[in-house]
Amino acid sequence: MTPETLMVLTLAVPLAGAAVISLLDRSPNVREAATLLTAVVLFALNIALAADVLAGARPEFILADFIPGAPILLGAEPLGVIFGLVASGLWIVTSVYAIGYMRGKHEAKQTRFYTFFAIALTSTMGVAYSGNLISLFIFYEALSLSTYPLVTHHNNDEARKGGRTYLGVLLTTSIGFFLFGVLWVWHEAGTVAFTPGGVFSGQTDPVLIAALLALFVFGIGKAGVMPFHRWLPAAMVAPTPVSALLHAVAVVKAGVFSILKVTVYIFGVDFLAATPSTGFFLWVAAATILIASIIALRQDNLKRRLAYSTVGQLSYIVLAAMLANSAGIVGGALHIASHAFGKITLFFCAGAIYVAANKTTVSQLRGIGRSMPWTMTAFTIGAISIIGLPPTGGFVSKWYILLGVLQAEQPVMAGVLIVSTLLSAAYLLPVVYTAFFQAPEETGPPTHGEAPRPILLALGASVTLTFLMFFFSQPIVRFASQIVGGI
Amino acid sequence: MIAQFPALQVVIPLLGAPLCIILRRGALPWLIALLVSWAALAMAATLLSQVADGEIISYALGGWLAPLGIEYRIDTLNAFMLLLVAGTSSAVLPFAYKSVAKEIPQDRHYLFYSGFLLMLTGLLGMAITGDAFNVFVFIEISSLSSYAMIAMGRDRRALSAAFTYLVMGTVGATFFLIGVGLIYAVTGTLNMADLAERLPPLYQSRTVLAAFAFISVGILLKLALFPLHLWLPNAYTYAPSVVTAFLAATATKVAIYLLLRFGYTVFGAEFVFNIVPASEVLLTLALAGVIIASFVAIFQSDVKRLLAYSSVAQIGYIILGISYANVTGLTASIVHIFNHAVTKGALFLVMGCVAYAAGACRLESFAGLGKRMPLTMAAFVIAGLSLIGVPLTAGFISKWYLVLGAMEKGWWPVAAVILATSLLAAVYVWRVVEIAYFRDAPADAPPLSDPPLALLVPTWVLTGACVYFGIETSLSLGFAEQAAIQLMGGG
Amino acid sequence: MISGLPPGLILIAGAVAIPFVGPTIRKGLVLALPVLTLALIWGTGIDAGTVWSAPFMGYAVSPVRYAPTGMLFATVFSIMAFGGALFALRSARPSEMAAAFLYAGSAIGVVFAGDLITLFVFWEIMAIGSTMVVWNGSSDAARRAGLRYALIHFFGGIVLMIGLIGHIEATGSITFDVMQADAWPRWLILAGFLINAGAWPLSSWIPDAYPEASPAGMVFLSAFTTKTAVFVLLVGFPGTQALIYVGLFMIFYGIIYALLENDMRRILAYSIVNQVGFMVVGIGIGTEMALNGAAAHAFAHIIYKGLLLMSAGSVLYMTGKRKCSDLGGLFQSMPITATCGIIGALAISAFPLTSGFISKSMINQSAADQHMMVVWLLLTAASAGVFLHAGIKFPWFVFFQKDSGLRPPDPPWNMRAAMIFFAALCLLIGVFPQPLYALLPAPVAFVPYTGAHVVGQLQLLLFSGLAFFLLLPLMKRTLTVSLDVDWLYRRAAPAVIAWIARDLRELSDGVLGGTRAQVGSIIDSMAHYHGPAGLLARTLPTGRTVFWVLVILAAFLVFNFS
Amino acid sequence: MEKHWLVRPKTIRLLWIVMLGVLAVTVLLQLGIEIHGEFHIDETFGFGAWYGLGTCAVMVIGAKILGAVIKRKDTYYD
Repeated sequence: MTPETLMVLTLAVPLAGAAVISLLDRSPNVREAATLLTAVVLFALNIALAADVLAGARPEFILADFIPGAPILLGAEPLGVIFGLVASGLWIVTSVYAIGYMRGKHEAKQTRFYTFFAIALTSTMGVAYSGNLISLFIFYEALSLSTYPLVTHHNNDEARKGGRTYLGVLLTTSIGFFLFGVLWVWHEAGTVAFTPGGVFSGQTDPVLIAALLALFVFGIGKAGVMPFHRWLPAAMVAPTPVSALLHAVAVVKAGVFSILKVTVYIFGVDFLAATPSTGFFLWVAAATILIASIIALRQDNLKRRLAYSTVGQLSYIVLAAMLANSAGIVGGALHIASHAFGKITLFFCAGAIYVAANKTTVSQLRGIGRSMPWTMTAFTIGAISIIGLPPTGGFVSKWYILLGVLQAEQPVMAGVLIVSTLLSAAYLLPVVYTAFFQAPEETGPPTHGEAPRPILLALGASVTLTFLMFFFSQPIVRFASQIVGGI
Repeated sequence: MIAQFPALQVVIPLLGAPLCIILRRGALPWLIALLVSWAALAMAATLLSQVADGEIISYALGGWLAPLGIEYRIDTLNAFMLLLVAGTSSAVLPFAYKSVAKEIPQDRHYLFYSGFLLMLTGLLGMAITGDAFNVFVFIEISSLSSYAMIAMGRDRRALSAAFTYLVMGTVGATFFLIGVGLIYAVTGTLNMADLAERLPPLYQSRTVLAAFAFISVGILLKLALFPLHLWLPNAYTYAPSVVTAFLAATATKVAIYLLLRFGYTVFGAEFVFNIVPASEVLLTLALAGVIIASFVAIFQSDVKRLLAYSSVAQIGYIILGISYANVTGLTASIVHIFNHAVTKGALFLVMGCVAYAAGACRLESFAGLGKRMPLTMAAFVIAGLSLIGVPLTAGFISKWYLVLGAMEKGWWPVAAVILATSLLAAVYVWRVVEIAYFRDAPADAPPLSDPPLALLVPTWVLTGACVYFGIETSLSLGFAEQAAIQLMGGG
Repeated sequence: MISGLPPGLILIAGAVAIPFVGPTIRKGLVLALPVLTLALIWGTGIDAGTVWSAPFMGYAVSPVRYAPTGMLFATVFSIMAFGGALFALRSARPSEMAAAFLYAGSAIGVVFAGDLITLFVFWEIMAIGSTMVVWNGSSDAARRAGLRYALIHFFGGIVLMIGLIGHIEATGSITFDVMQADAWPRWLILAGFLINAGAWPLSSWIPDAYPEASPAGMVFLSAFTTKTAVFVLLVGFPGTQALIYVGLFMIFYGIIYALLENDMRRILAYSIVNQVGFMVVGIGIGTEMALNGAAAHAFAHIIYKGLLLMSAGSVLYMTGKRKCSDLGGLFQSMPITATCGIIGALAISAFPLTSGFISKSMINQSAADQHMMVVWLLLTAASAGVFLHAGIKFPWFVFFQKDSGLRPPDPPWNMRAAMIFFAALCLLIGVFPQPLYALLPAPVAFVPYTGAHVVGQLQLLLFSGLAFFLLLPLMKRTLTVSLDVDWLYRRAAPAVIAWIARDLRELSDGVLGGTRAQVGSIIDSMAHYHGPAGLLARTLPTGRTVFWVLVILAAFLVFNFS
Repeated sequence: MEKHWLVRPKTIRLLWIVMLGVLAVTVLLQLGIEIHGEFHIDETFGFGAWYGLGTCAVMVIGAKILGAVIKRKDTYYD
């Protein structure tokens, strides 16, 4: 198949999958099989596409010519391929997990759940393979909207409130700022095409660039840059598979991915490096990292703690992008993958605990490592990756982000990463300790066992990915380097 | 035959009206109205295809050549408006069959369809004619019939709403007539094309200035620009569902067409924007309208009324684009005329479905509708997204050009206001969505389900159009752009 | 094939396997694996050099490098792993044993690392493993101390990481070799190394965390982290003058704080700082002999400190008490423990015929050889101080002092065996230093046993002993802890974070547009004007409407005519 | 019950005497064995003895003084 066909199929397959899934309400087994099959096919398509892109192909395909000069365009390049691979690969894992979770929890409306999941993945693929800024915006919005039914899955008052914050923040930022930025770029540069080296050559007004940067950094609310981060903890009302794939991988990564993409292909790394205002956004990202970590430190609800941790970790990538050098971009791209593997593991564990033991807060987890050793071991490994320690993927991305920080000669940012590393250890390790080294509160025989098998299987897969990203860092780094023309 | 289309466009509906009264039995009036409307649509489409390459059709009514006789002059804008009006009525009429049966007593159905066709005649006539006085005639035809149509609403307040509309509409039409009289006095012609030639030397004439003031205020009243919108919310709220949908999609839009026609063709952009501070006045009123009406919409407890206020706000957007006085802004306005017609039409048809099933459109009666009327509410969500201006819907295209036009003008705060008020739209749309999907119906509520296909299909046709024109824009955007360029004198 | 295996991986693989095997196999495994490691270190016939390299993260890493210093450290680490495993054989939980083996294995990984990235990878795994060992103390205090311990090491780790990145970026090479502390990347590397060495100001993690581990856990902990730090300093920064002062500070810091301490294992923890200080001074002096001395001292120290902690651990294991004020008179019922403890104490004090005598003397002598009088005098005073704070204080307060009434027996056989094994090693090395000297990186020309040296050392130590007993009234044990730099992160930092977090909540509420009440009042006022009954939404009487129309028309006309 | 022989006051007295004897011997040995120091101070008679005694006293007293400032109850951090 040509790369163009593959690229279009990455959108068509999950969409068709959604249609099929929605018709299978009567036979859950077939429905889940359809989900898995769709996910596997999608991943295979992404791999095939990745091989082409690695070989130098840069396919483009116009979906609709809806605004003259700014069509809805698909285009694949290494950064998008990395995101596409991560999201589609983890969709398989999450689907396995979701089977265990949704059945274990006897959730209602599972067909709707799987349908919108597939639609959300379609949007995610659209984000990954957007060929210009306007398409990126469109799929970004589609992702917000298609995940709303997932966030509010429980259909109760709490879900309504969470969903309101979720959509409120995401729409406000995207329509208020992001769209404004897109229009401004179109107005200023006369193009919204993703152009290596950026579209602003010759533009020298620093105020203009600063304003545009602000519109993108704050407007891409999915990146969770403070003060527009509140949607992420609010989204935790969703069932855990949603939190795991969407709010550790697809949605949040769509945000930071967009920021990276705009940095590389709209502003251009070199152009941005000469822009003084990036300094301000470094500080914004730094503040987000630190404040979110401190808030995470004080959350007793495990999912909320992880959510705030995600807010902080996302700003690693924003920070990396604002460094405006190749190591930073590579580091940011790698962090998309490594944080995805690590955080999805942690969310899986939170969900596994909820399914098996019906516990949601850290303080309830005393001694749970004895009854759920596999889950908590996976949690430990995920935590190690988030902290950024070897031998996990988190180390590889942190290495390159730090390299970018040093190349940009930003010692204060190095300090921020130091403090953040410590804070992330401080909010994750107590969970490990509590689970393994504190005695359970209730005496007597354990009231629950390990999580269901599909959940453990998914955990095993995500942990394996975390390790693989470390041990096979070489090809991954090489691929990521292609974004900036190799390093 | 085709050469006679400009006349037939108006004449057929006009003849259809008495026919409805004559053949008043059963479903016949409806069938006549439907066929007439579809025929009008076919003709409008033909005309549009004829002017698609920028040609202008001039048609002398009754063989009397202009300037003595009445000329029908069809350029892209006219044809586009004809298509919009005929298209909306063609989409709405199938819906009317069941909806009207439920909302209006059987013995008045023939009156309804007859009135409907008169309304259609008036609107098509306003859009097609090239004669200033003739415009007034058609205004009156459409207005008078719409007063009657509104008064047919089930709610007793429909009468007072119709009365207010009557008074205001008459004031507006009168102002318009005074203005037309004044320019006739100084130029001696009523033909728009001639006026356009004879007015420029008279730009400093006080008579022309006064005429412009009367005509503008008259038209602004008809198109319900804030703060002259006061007749609109009640009229839309209490009119029968079909009427609301049709009026919301077309009546104010045709008035906007008149504003464009008189502003650009008759008086000329040079006069309007350089000699008279129309740009500033329109900008101010449009912004105030957009902001205030959006906020008002947020707090409404009747969804139909909510949408009515939203219409006021959307009219503000259209006027905003006109006030830019550049091609982008004008394109945005014209394409929004179209897109908003489609969107609001769809939304008011949804209201019709809800009214059909639940009897009322109050906010609380939406509780639990997400589950009980899933298809209807899904249409509401999609059309609502178009109202907000979410990408891949028609509303997005308009917003895109509207903001772009503001940027070209260097009016950054205006661009910001447009985007910010889109969020207000999100708030009022989402209020309804939340209630429909998250609040359970009261335990004693009667069982509800989606209305029959006769209602659903038209609703979904317009809803589908919201999406279709968000992706495939060559029709809406293409003609809008061409019309804008023609108006600005570039072709 | 097997010869290219990183030797550390054997123990790490063991760590992974331990939780999954039954108790009998586990016991065999933990005793066999260190021996297997030793075999891999010495049995492959590789003398020196990098064995293989592989692409990793954009660099070419070489995880296995045979070099004399590394082999020396790996050897003693293996011995320690064996002794520690023997000591822990019955008491340690599988999780603790696994953690300890992960820890030991990664320490061996560090000393065999052929490049900076491999080094760092094992360095961090070591931090993870050791944290787990601390946590296996399973008390609430262990939880908090373990977290502090982890944080300090992750801090040291990332400081080191930044330094390494800067260094690699500047030099383009990832080879681990001698460096000059001449620019910030190397300063950071040095700082990272020193944090693990327990240098002041970040030294209090040693007395803070180690004593919270289990009796067996602390035996492991005493050996690896600080000594790998000594190893990397030895290879990376020999002859860096600043290290002399850092080392001296560590020495006296250790002595003073140990003197003030009441907890027997914290005394020994402070004495680790003190002993590592000697090694750091040796590295700072940097002559061949000084470096030999530092390496030899590390070797000897691991054995005798392990022994001392086994002795203290046995006491803790049998009595459950760890404070000097609760202990005393135990020599009567725990003769083997007491004897072994005393042998360890003599070794740490560098008594002739013990391992400490032959290693520490090299460091002292190299200072004298370099004519560093002040350094030499301070080192000599410190030698006396070591006897004071560890050599006498520990055995005296634990085994003699007063009769606490406790009569516990000696510990189980495996613990006794481990102690006897290490005590024998202390004496063997002390009497036959040649095998150890043969392992040292440089040829050794030092003869420890001269009459003058022995007599001088005896004078020094015995009169220190005299001073101890004369000044005993001043050393009455009190139920106290001593403030240290750790106050900053145990008291100040949490308070600051709590304060920030409280204000953050207000701030983030504020960012969202004020408190709920404020938002509510804004919405209320909006509703006042825009609500259904509000001014802007009311249905006006027709007359009023027309009035407005006229106003607009008038405005239009006025505009036009003005 | 009789006390362990080692803790009987008689033994302790004896131990003190033996210890003082040993101390004397180590110093006196220097008469027979010449110590070649690198510095002059370390060649003084009984250097190890007086230096050890002196520095130990200084360290103990120094620690005592420092302790007055930095000692806290051992529940300080709990």
